[in-house]
Amino acid sequence: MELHISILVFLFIIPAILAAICRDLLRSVIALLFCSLGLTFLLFNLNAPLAGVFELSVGAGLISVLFINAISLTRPLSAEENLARRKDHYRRFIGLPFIIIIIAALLWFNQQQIFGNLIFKKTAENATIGQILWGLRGLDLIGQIVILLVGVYGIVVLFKRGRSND
Amino acid sequence: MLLGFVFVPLLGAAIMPFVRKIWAKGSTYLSVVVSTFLVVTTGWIAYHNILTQNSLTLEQWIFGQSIALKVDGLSLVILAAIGLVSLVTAIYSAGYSFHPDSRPGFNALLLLIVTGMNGLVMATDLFTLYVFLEIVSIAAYILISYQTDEYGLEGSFKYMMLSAVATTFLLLGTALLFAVTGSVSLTDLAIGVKSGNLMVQLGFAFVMFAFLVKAGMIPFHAWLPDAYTAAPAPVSILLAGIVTKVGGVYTLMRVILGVFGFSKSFSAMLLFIGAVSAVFGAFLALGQKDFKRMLAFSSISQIGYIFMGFATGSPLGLIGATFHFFNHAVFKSLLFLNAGAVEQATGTRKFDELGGLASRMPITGTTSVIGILSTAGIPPLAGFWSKLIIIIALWQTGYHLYAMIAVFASVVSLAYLLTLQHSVFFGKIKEGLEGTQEVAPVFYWPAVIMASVTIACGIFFPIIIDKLILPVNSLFGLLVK
Amino acid sequence: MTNYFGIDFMAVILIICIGLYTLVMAKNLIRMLIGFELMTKGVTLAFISAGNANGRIALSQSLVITMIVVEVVSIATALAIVMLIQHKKNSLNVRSLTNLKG
Amino acid sequence: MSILLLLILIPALYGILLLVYPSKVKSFWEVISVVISAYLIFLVLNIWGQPQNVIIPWAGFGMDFQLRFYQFSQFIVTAITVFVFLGTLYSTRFMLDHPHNNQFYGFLFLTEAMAIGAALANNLVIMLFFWEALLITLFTMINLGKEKAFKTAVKAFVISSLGDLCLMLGIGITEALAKTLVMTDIHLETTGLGAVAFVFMLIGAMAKAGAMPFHSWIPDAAEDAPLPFAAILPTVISQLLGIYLLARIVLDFFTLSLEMRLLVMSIGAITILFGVMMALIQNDFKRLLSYSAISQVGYMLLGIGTGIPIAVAGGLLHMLNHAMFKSCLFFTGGSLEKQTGSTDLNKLGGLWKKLPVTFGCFAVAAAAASGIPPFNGFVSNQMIFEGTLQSGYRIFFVVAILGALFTTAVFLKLGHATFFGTNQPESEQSREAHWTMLTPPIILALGCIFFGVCYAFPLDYLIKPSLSDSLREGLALIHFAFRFDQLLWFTLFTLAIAFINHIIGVKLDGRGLGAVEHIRKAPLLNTVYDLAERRTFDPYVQGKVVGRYAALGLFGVDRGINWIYQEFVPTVATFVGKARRFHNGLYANYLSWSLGGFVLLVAYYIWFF
Repeated sequence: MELHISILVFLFIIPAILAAICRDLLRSVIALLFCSLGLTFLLFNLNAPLAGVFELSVGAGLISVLFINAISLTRPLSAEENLARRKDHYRRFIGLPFIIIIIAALLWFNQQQIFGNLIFKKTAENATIGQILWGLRGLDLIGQIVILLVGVYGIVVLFKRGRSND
Repeated sequence: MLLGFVFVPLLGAAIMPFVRKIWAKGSTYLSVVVSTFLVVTTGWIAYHNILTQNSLTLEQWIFGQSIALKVDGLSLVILAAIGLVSLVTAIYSAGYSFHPDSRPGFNALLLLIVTGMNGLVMATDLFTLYVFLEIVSIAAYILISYQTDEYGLEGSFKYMMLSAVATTFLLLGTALLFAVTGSVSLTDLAIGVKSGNLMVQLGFAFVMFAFLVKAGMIPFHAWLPDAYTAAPAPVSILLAGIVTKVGGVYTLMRVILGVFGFSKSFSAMLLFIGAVSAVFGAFLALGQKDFKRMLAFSSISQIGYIFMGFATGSPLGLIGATFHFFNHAVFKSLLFLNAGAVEQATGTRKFDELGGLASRMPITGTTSVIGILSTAGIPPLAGFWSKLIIIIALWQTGYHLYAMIAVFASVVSLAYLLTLQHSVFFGKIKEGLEGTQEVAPVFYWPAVIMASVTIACGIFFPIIIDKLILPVNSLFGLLVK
Repeated sequence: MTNYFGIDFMAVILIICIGLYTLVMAKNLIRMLIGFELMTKGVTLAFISAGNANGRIALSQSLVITMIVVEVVSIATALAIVMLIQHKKNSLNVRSLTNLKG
Repeated sequence: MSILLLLILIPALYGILLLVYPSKVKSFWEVISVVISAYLIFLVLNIWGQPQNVIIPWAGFGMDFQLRFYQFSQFIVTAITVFVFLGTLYSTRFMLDHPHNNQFYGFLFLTEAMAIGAALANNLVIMLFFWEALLITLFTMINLGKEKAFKTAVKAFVISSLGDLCLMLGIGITEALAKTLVMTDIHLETTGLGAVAFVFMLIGAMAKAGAMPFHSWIPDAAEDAPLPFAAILPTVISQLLGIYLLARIVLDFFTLSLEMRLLVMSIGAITILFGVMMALIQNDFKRLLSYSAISQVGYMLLGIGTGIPIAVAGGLLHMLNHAMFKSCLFFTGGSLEKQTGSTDLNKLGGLWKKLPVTFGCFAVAAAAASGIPPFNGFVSNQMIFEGTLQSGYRIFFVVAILGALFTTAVFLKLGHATFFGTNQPESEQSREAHWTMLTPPIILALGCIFFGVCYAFPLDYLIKPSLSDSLREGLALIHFAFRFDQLLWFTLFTLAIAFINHIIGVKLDGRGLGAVEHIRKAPLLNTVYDLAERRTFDPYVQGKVVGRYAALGLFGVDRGINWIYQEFVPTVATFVGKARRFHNGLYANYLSWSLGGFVLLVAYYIWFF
């Protein structure tokens, strides 16, 4: 079981590192997608199927589409620029894996001190997500409506202005 | 009743596209009407509650326990400030030269940001606080980049990415506290965090970090001058006047009062950060050459004051902090109104290119003098009283060094504000500005409103303290630690 | 039910470190947004593992759902702003965003 | 809403309305002003004799908004409203051509509001608030006058604010001693700190009333400020308030020791002599009147300072009488100024035929001022003389009598020079003034006669109720009348001497104006006068001289401050300019700061854990 979850965590972390390091943005986004998939498995494993599904459809699906859309709309680099930036990029990100490994090692060996004596207040819960979402977190739902309105108005306005400036 | 604070602006924003179809100019009127409604309702609640019961705490549940809203003395003061600043912003924006197509959008976003702030102020739950904080922040990013010019986009992007880090840590802290206590509502958290283990400490540090970034304290401040400077004039009024203060200062106050309580280590830390911000903010402002940028650094310095007063943890300190919050909202938006008017009239904000405008723009000049004197803390204007209360509170709680630092920062504030006044309004009129005229009434009336509020608050400060700010005191009953 | 909180939380810390590293080091604005997205994923995991640890998995799921919606809107807004920056400056380099300073 | 609040709010709001009125006001607003000021009189009379209190919680710490309407304050408030009404009526014509007459009316009504507030206040802080507000209106109203007015306004402001500062100190000490700010609850002894508090408050009251040595702005203001201001502000409203406060201090707040009484009386005596001697040599109608007003303040101080019932009553009665005849005199002076274009006595003369009504009013008021029976000044003068005799210090009686002698001489000179003698070419064309400018002096002159003949009326209905019980009992025993005793003969004798002196003077010099030249040239006096004309006795001028030396001493300090501005601030600014470079616009930079702060924050909390 311990091994099982460790593999899932690796499936989550490795794509994340790749997403940061990959020089090609498109590949980064695909790595992000895989990271999202890893997260989905983790969530399923943690008894949160609904959140997992949501993460899969929105986090992996919608956001990747948004990113790919944005990347395709922005100007691709020319060949020389590509070459010039490659070295620079790897020089900057080469440290990341090492730093991650060091932090991971530090956390792993101090696991007992940090997480060993945690006490959680166990609460028995017998409501479903639906009941909680509608019965207790109504203000959050209102917030979601408001934020969607903000997003819609904002993006519409920004793009209309962005175009009309030409 | 309280739901109106969220739903009325939300409805206003929702019908904005239809209003625009029917009546092109209606959008501005709609947002003016809605924000007037907010001001009036706040005033009515304050008046009503003072008359009927002595406590100002109002709680409301709708749909069973689905929606919980709570207003107490502190929230009421902030609600009043929100209504006031959004009102003047709405009036000011009526004259601002937006692209005609984007004016309804601006008003809709203004109403939505007000919705977000009102919800934020009345939230009883750390996660809801986050949701509304995000509403406010996203609307603010869009509004800053509203003119889609280079500066606006740049300021907006920096603000966004630093805020993103802050929200991440806010969520992380919330998750930690949630793990330990099993709930996210402020009252449950307050019971749960008493165990005081490492997770709680970490969660507290994360939440603190998030709010300090949102409030723009040194060294987390770097986004603030950029965002304030780059925003279009009406947005910078709103942003500097209320948005970042509600997003950072109020939330921090609420979390400390509602959940964590004051501890020695917390007070020492916040006092230190507050003092550093107050002094360095003032010094940094001293070297600025741009109207809005100087005001932005001044804002950092003033928030340092608010935090110093708050950090004392004494009733007097909290009163001072709340009052200074309100005053800051009023006089800082007043100064940004003036900055906007000067930019409107002359087309520049650089001190090198401005000078002697007082003779050409008498109303703007006069109101700016009032704003500056209030900021610097000159009696009998409102800023003086709140600063005085904060300094007294610092002295009484035994932080004598910090009290002296506060006085010192106040002197530096006076220096840079006089520099501002001197280089923009007084002295000889600069070449090329001879033809400058007073801006249109729609630009100076908001400034006149704010200036009279400042004067009135200064003169009637005992009544305000007695009726509006003192109820904050009742919060201290809730404090356990 | 085993308590995975420790190992999950280590993953959260790691992924947030990756995200922060990306934010500091990246030149490309879109890559910065990817870093931000990574941090959000870490937070999602933190919420669910917290809910798993204290037995309130339903509440934590409902929080995560709200959070994902909010984050989608913010990432969409951010992408819009990034694309407008690209449109104006013809560059996605964050080092070129230095008009505001001093 | 309480009528007391209305009394303050109506004139205040109306004053503000006039101030924001964009241009000079025309007849419509003037009529409204007159009506409002008359309405205020009506309001006061409406609640006449019904004591009432208003308490509105205000700042805490004992600073409540407390007003008290009772016998004493009602009579002060009535007087204020009546005089403002007369002043407004007078100004309708007089101020018609003034380019900023809206400001004049505005400040006049604000003054009225503040004066009523100060008189009604039952809390020292509230009183101080109104008192300070009066300082501002004083400054602005003087400023409306001629070109030199600004200098005078500054002078008035400085001197009055010095007095107010002392008052503030006195109130502070009083609060510390009495542990209350409510005026009715303060009862202190003048020993130790109490004496200090008393002296400070006394200075505050005297500065408002214009006694020596706080007098020197009044003549200048009378000359430079608009005349209705001179007619009702320094000589009437300020004096009413100052003497009111003085009476409260001396009679209510403090139980005076003998030394303090002597102090008050001495100041009064010096003021009498100095004021009247200075009045004697003035050659300007308004300056002369204001010096005379200063000297009359001395009588009130002397009367109240004795603490003997009849003299206290006399002092208060004299306050009222003086307000009447002095503003009447100023009004006639205003008519002269308006009709002849000048108030310089050298340019006036023989006007009684041309301005008969004005002359009549002048004659009555001047007679009242000189203490000639049966006018009102005579009654109060007699009461004060009687009191000084009873006090046992004959010297004060002598001074008072001397003062009366010279006062008579002054007014004989003034009347002679203005209305008799030869016509001067400058005033050939003058005619009688407009009726609005005649009505106020006529009313006041009639009042002078009425109060003189029926002197029992003001005494019974105004003065006696205002006094504390013990004083009232003392007063009840004295049934004042025209007793043909030594005192009356003495007074009449004095008056006779004054007349003889005048006749001799005119004989010697040949004109009315020169009637007192022989006194001016008297051996010892001429040196004193020369010094006085060089303003040696003006503390403001002397203060400026001292200030110059002090400034030299402060030069070093000033250099230091200058150094801060010239050297230190630019250095700091350069340093800050360097710091500005840290804000280089790079996002990564900013994020690293924040993360550094974050690490410190977390480390701090884990450390404390």
